[in-house]
Amino acid sequence: MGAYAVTAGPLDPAAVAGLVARDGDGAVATFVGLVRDHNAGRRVLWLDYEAFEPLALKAFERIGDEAAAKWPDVAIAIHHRTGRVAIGEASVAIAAASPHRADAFAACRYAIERIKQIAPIWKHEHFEGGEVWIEGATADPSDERARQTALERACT
Amino acid sequence: MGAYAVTAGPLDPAAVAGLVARDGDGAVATFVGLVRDHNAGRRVLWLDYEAFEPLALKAFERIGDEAAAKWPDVAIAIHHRTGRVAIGEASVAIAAASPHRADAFAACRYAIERIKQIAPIWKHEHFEGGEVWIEGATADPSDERARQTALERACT
Amino acid sequence: MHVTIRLFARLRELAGASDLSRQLPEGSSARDAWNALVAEFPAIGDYSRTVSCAVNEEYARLTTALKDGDEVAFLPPVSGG
Amino acid sequence: MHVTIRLFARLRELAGASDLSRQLPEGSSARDAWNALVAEFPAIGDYSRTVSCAVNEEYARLTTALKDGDEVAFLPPVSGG
Repeated sequence: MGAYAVTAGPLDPAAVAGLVARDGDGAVATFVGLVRDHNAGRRVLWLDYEAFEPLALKAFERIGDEAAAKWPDVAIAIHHRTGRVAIGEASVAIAAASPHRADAFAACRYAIERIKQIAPIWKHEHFEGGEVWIEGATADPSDERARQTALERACT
Repeated sequence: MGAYAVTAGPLDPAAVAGLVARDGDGAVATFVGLVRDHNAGRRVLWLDYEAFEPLALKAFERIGDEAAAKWPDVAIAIHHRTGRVAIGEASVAIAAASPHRADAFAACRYAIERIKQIAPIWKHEHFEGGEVWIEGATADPSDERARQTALERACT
Repeated sequence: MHVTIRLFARLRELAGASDLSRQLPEGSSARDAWNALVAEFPAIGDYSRTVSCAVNEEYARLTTALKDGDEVAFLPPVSGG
Repeated sequence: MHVTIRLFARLRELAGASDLSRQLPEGSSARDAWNALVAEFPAIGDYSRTVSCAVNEEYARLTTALKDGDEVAFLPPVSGG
């Protein structure tokens, strides 16, 4: 798989990290999102992820480009899972490599914040006693205020 | 290997991440330090890492305790390599798991900053034309100003 | 003109379809397509303030004018990660 | 009293030894042990302001009083990670 992927199979965070590191890099920061056994007081059984795949891939690419504009030495990879994901399994894996650790951490955090803002992906939570579609942000890649929030959370 | 390790063999970042995640965790942030092919204008050939192993393990434990005091829901693991490490290989692998991503990122960043401040480990850089011991911080775990710097870099 | 409409997640469930073919007057915008959809499936009306859209697999504004053959996707608030 | 001295990294190379056994006067501090070492190996004197120490595998201040049988480690500035 390439740097950006949406896949129904299990994610391999180590493989995602392996996609980004070059010989000049001293730091790889990764983020793995896991399905938790609880959410908002509910006992979660599993999540079903749905994606608008071609647009999700473009969103990841856009996030990578945004990161490259901000941190020119950083290389990023993003893999997101779809379909049923069990408790403890990875729903998303992000890796950011850079000569220096500050940029790797910042770009990795930025990427997960932006994914939550603009990736056309939805989680359908199945909990003890029911199910609910989780709805977060209205996806708008051109919303500069949202982008600013992501940059702030990336600690820049 | 346990959560804290100093080892002469290759590091396995995925295994380090596997040590920390529990069913209530939604986020695992990892940091892997890689040997770069250049440093301060020199073409690096390899690094030799030397550690005062029993004290290094205690330093990792201390760092884990400091992180647990600051972020009670975070679990941390730290593995550091010793001996000869080639370009592109991992010298250190850190994982921080938490129900929420902000704490996982912060604790992971805090850990690498503290390792650089207080872990009794030294890198002996072999570069094209010579070798040099890299010397960073005077190790002083009780230096509160250094700890403050680490917290600031962790974006807290 | 003829457009394909794609719906995701809870919008898909409320409308009971993930793909729809609809005729729209020439010059319709994505918002016009949305409003026609709300008339057809009133249950999705709650999303009028929060829906995003993509035209031909690119994010677009609701004011975007549609052309014959376009695919317009309506996206409820996202929750990836 | 008798103490074991451990040296690391460049200190080890400058002194040409990683482990040393030395007799020190009763009541000596880690700093006294260091100063005796500097007298013996003048090349390490540059580290007097930046050296850290550990006594019996725990970080300690240079003012720490040593006891017979203690192990004192002298650590140049660290560079792990």
